[in-house]
Amino acid sequence: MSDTLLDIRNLGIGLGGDPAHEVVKGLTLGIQPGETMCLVGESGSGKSLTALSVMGLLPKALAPTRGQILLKGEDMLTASSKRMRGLRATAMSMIFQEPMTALSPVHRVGDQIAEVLDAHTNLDGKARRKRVLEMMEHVHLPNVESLYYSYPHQLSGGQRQRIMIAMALILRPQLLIADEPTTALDVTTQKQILTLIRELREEQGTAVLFITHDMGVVAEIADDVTVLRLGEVEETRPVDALLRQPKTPYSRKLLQAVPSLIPRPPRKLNDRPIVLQTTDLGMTYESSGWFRKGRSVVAAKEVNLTLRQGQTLGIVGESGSGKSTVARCIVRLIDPTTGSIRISGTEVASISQRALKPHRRKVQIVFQDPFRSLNPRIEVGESIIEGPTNFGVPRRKAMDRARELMELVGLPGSALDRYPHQFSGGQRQRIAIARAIAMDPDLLVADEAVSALDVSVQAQVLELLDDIQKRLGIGLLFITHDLRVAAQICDDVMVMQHGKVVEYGPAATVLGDPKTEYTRALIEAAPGRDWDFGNFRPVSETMAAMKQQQS
Amino acid sequence: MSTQAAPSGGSPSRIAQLREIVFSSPIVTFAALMLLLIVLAAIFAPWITPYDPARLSPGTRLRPASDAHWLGTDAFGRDLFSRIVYGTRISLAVGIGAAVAAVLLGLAVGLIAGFFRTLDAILMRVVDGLMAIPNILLAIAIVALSGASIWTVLVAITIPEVPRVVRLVRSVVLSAREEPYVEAAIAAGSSTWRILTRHLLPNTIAPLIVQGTYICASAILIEAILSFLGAGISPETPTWGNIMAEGRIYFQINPGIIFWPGLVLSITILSINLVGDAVRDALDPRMAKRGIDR
Amino acid sequence: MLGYIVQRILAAIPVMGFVALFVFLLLRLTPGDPAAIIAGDAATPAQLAAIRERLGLTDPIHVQFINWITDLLRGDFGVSIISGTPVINMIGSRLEPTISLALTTITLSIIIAVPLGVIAAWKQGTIIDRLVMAISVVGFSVPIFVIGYVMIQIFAMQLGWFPVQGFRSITEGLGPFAQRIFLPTISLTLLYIALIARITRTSMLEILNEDYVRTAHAKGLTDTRVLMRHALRNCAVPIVTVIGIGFALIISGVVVTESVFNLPGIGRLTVDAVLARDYPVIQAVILLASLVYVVVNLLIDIAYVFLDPRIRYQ
Amino acid sequence: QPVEAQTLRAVKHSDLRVLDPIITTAYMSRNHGYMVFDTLVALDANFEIQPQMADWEISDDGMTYRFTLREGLMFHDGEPVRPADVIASIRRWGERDGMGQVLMTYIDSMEGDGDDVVVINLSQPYGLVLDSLAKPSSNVPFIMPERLAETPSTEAIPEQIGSGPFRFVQDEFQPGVQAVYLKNEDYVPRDEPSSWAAGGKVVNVDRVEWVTMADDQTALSALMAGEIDYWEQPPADLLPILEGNPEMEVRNLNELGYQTIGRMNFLHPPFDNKLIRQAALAALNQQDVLDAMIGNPDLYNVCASMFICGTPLESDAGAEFGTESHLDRARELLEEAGYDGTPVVIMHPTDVVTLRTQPVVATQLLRDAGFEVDLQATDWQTLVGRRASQAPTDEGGWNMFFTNWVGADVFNPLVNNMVNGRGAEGGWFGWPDIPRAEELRTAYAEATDPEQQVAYARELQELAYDEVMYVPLGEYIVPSAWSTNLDGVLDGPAPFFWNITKAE
Ligand SMILES: Nc1ncnc2c1ncn2[C@@H]1O[C@H](COP(=O)(O)OP(=O)(O)OP(=O)(O)O)[C@@H](O)[C@H]1O
Ligand SMILES: Nc1ncnc2c1ncn2[C@@H]1O[C@H](COP(=O)(O)OP(=O)(O)OP(=O)(O)O)[C@@H](O)[C@H]1O
Ligand SMILES: [Mg+2]
Ligand SMILES: [Mg+2]
Repeated sequence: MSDTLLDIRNLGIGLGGDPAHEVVKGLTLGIQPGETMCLVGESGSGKSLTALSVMGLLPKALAPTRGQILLKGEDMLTASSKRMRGLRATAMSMIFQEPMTALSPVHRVGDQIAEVLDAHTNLDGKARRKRVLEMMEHVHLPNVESLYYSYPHQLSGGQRQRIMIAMALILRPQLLIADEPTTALDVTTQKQILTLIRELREEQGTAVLFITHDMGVVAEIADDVTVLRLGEVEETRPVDALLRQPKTPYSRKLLQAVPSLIPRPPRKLNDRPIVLQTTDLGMTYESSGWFRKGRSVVAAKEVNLTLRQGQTLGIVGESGSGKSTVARCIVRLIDPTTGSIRISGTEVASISQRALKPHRRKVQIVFQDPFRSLNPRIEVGESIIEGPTNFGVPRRKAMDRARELMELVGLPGSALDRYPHQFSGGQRQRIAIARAIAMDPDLLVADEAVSALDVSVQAQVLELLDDIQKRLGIGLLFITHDLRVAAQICDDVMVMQHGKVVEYGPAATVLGDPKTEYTRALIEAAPGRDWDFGNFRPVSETMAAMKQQQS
Repeated sequence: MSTQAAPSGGSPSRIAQLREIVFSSPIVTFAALMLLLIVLAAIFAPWITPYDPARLSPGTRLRPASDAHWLGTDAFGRDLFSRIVYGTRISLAVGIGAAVAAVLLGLAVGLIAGFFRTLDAILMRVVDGLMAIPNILLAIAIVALSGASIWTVLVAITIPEVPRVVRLVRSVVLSAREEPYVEAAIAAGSSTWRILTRHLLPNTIAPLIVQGTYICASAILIEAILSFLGAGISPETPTWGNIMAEGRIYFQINPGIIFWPGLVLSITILSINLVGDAVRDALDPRMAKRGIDR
Repeated sequence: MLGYIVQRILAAIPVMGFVALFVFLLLRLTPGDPAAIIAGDAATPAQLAAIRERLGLTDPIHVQFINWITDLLRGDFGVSIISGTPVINMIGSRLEPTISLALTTITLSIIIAVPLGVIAAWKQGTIIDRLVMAISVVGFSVPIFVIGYVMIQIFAMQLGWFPVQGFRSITEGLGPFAQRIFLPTISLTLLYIALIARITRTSMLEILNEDYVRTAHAKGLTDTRVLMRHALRNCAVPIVTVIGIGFALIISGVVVTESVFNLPGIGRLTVDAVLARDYPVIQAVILLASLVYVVVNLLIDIAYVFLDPRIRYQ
Repeated sequence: QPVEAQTLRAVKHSDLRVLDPIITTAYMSRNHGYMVFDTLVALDANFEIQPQMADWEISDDGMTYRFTLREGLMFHDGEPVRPADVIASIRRWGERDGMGQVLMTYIDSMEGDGDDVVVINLSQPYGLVLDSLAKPSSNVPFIMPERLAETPSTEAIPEQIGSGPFRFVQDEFQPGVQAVYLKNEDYVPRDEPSSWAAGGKVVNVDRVEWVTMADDQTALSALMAGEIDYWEQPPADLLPILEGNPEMEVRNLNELGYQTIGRMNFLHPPFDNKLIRQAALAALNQQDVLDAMIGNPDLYNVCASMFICGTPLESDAGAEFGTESHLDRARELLEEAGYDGTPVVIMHPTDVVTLRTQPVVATQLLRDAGFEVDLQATDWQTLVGRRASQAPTDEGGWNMFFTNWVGADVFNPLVNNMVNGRGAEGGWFGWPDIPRAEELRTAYAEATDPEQQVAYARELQELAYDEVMYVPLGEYIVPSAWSTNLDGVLDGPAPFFWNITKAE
């Protein structure tokens, strides 16, 4: 293993450097030059910490307890901080998950890249600028001359991530660490970034340590994969071998949890009553000032949809296409500017908040962010009964019901008196669902309700929603940008772009046989779409099998 | 579907929380102890002090510290120690009173301004106006307006502080009302009152504690400055501020008259700030998260 | 940008209007009688009434208010009731000491406090942090006049390095100016150091948790560079806010300092005017102070735009 | 200013605000008047009246006074002093000043005779014509140009043009900061040595600056550091520090000193009852007040006389309970009066150092005697406004306040405002309505025989004590301090700045 670029041996990371409280427990891992190693595993398994310890950037609360991290034979754990500074950006670089926050908001992006050159080379200002511009072009940024002087907030998420990549690669380090670099981006952008990283690796021969929990991404770019669980390595395999024959049960489970892109067959629901119908729903955001002309954004336009009891309607589309706007109009968190919304036959689009109150219980919403959608200062039980008690259910009765609901969503009823921070993200999202169904709604709106969860937890929550829908027969309006998820649970799918509906119909039709260019592009951008993870084989083989079955 | 057990451990009791705050560092412990002592001194002033703090004795004025008068006497021959101990009462009352009053008033107005956008514009103009008037000048004018009693001094100190609290609360409310859990509460049909009190109000508590300790400390100081400028509480009623203000011309003859109340004042303000910061840290969600991981 | 400034200035009009009305009413409702000050101790009620009549104090309040406002809009601030000096001259001659003191104080406290706050945040939880905070809180908790007396006693009387009191215009030479402004600046600075160091520390603590600070480290930058260029630059907004408000409120802060060091500034003028019920002077000074406040706020908001490109005029 | 210009820097007891010594009785304005203006005649250190701007002759029947202006008198604008200026000045003063008002009622006519003679004809004999014109303290009949003297007496004069030994520098005047005077090079002093306001006013410095210092502590340090030369009224407690310093001279310049007094409101309960007033008188004592206020026994004097101890009118008539506390007597009187516990509202000005001790001491003594006392802290200006209110206490009125007078302002029945018995219409704050007091004052004024004057004064004082028109709480002196490089600092009822030399 003499040519191993990065050799992590028996690495332990403990809270306060305490071997008794290890978070990463004896991890061993090697990357050859030019190779892409994917690090997968559920949230909290120690992926990021491993990466940070290579860079010598562990949070203060944590410290290595044992082992070695050898970069070209030099131990990073014992190197002086001066030496570490010298190695960063020159020998190893890192891209972080959140392109929104990883760049300093008050410095021009070009300068932020140039700073790397300033710190590590003797180039003068002009030469620096030239190098930066070259690099920016290299990562396919448009109008680099003017982009150089932009601030991060003026760039899209994908552009920012490119800036990060340019910054990481400008000194051509042998090792690039990418910690979930695309999780926050929408599919189309994600695809571009993945292509870029692959390209650069091929050109510069950089070794990549790629952290993700998205199996689609793994299928797309990995040479080798390391599966991590609770701080320990489950297995390290070449990608194809792993996807086809996972050795450990955990890896199997992880792969099985990935939703399939193949749409579910539609259910027969046409005879059920309609719970939600919108006609020509439109929303225009006006920002007005006393002294200035307002700016207006048409966020939704002429949205017509119908949702029946027990049915699931998915709304998909890239970021900013107006999905949330539609959802918020339906729940009347904002007032639509045009059109009508009928909930179980009652028009609610323009009635006053007071008149609206009785209808509130019929429509409930679950938000994307499990960390912010529960009030951190209130016991979860109180959060769940808030709605019912508002509608006159006696406290005690509401509490009993809340206990049942907790069990329904797979949590112990005794956990009602705990605070949100005492639950994991997936558990919190389940509590949020329990809160929503505590109102016995006819309609449940889930706005990116599973996007923030890792695959295994996501699978649990999706299953739960399905289960609840079956039991209670509620209509589900499911908003997502993940086509896999849409394919798995939706009867109908609606595709939105720039506030308009571009395609609307049964899931099998829309996703299986897209009519518009836009939908097609969306589907093509889904990473690993050639792979049917749950069945450990490529989609082509599954299709063939299905054909066989049918015939 | 797997039924994961939720992590164990109920919420820590209030007392445990308090204990954790107090013992979070030796300095905070010391500060809390000092505050306790000072509050006790205020409550038990009549039992601690050897003399009536108002009793004049012009014959024995400006005496240095002695066995009879532990810290000496002031220009009226009154016992300095007794006056400082009694002064604790008014000074603390002014500090705490101003903090509580400013926080409550500011909270009410700030919640309203933050939540009801229609009232916001008007309220904010008034608040801006009040904020623009220099606070000491406003205080002097108010004291001159209605005579210097503890109440007017309190009002005079409180009014200029209110706008700052309003702004703080308003900004917290403005950002908190965008939180998904507030929207969820709206979707659950909760009344405006309920949303204000249950969901928005608690968010303001941590910053308000910091602001409150700041107001408390600065009120005690402003009272001293008002006394210095001759617009404070009647010198008949001892406060740390007016003891110092009265004693200032004896600075070179009997420096104790300024030194001792100044020392107590500084220790109090220091302690209030330290304890306030510790409470804030304990309430800060980020800090709290760190606590969980531990 | 220009449009924004104009808009902000227009928005300040109702604020100033409120201040003007509020101050006017407050003063007129305040007991006290400038006539009595003019006439002295032995005046009889009839003499007082005659003087009051002369000063226009017997007019109905709204008439007085309208008179004052119309004069004001014409640029006429009136004359002092007591000394007959034009208010504009009185304020004019008092501006320099106050502005000098304010500027030196703010400058010095920024120079001292910001690094202190940065160090405290960087070394959070250590002895250095506690020490810095303790020092700054002590600065905040000792009344200014005590600090002033002690300074005079030590540096002017014992050591003889500085004059006790007084003010020299900077036009009379930097030496005499600096000599006299030094002690007042130091005693006022302690308070501002406390304020600014604390806010710097708090904001820095928040910023140091940000992702881009980690990014900066990942670039291989030195700690100092990360601290000063990335972290500090990013918390400029809250720090500038506190500094700005501190500056706007310095009128209150200088009152005591001006008394102790006998600086002929605005603060002292105002207190004298309040105690003498010299209405035109008080009104003008408070309006001026509010104007300073409004202008400083405007400047702060404009500074925001330069400090934080995300902020746009709204 | 030339480099060698000798400048005398003085810290005064207060700041100069009103630049018209006639419109106000403020002592700072009076002091300012002495710098800029001159007087016809003046009182010397022996209470003798001496010529200053003019010599005089009295006709045998005592009904005609001829004042002959001395040579070389010139206003600062270069105009000579004419009889018309004198007459206009006396008239204006006569409208404002208490003693002047009385004088005017006896004057039949005033007219000029030639360029340098003023003739005053009386309508009936009056013994205090010269005493009035030589009045040393507020309001002093200063002589100003006719055009200024024609300003209505409710309005301040627009310019500071006098014929006095100093010129006022208007440009450098900053109210609350400083007032600046330059030596009047054209002033021709009299030949006699100076004594009080009389004699030659020889100016030896080029420039006098009156500096205001808001803080006594600062003034003390500044004086010791040599940044100022003269401090008019150091607080008594700081004197030992100055006395202990060999470079400082501390001396009392005003022998008449000051009288501190308490005044009750005769219009409202409880002090509308004579017995209760007497009870208060009995409860109060001078010693405690003076101890708390001054401290050093060398600087105060327990004195029962309302008209100042050491003057011709000194007496202890009626002062049986005047200077010491007689608490038993006070309680008896309260019992007898049926005092019902109506609280006594005492106004307490906390911003004036020399006035904030008396109310505190009085409160305690009154409480000891069984009074209910409501001590209300205010600032001096509020007090000044409020004491003019004749309303009951719950409507903004008051029961008692304290103030100090310069000896020269109380040392005879005419100047002493507190023995004025004209009641709510013409009386001084407190408004005792005691016609007999007015009769005695007129009798005093009209008496030409000093012994008779003394007798009337005695009787008036007896009456005033019986009615408790006011409570004299003792006399004190306020020494001034200056650096030893000053020489020739004059005694006087007001601080004078001529005759002083400054060594470099
Ligand atoms: N600053 C910290 N202080 C204490 N514990 C931490 C800290 N950061 C991470 N941990 C703990 O270390 C463990 C591993 O964290 P890590 O961030 O490496 O997970 P991850 O695999 O990257 O998960 P994710 O997919 O959610 O990013 C977690 O249990 C986490 O709670
Ligand atoms: N409060 C608002 N004021 C002004 N414009 C808004 C507001 N909220 C959203 N928009 C704009 O409306 C458009 C649609 O936003 P919306 O949040 O509905 O998109 P989305 O499809 O939910 O995107 P994402 O997938 O990122 O959540 C966007 O261009 C957005 O910038
Ligand atoms: Mg991670
Ligand atoms: Mg959305």
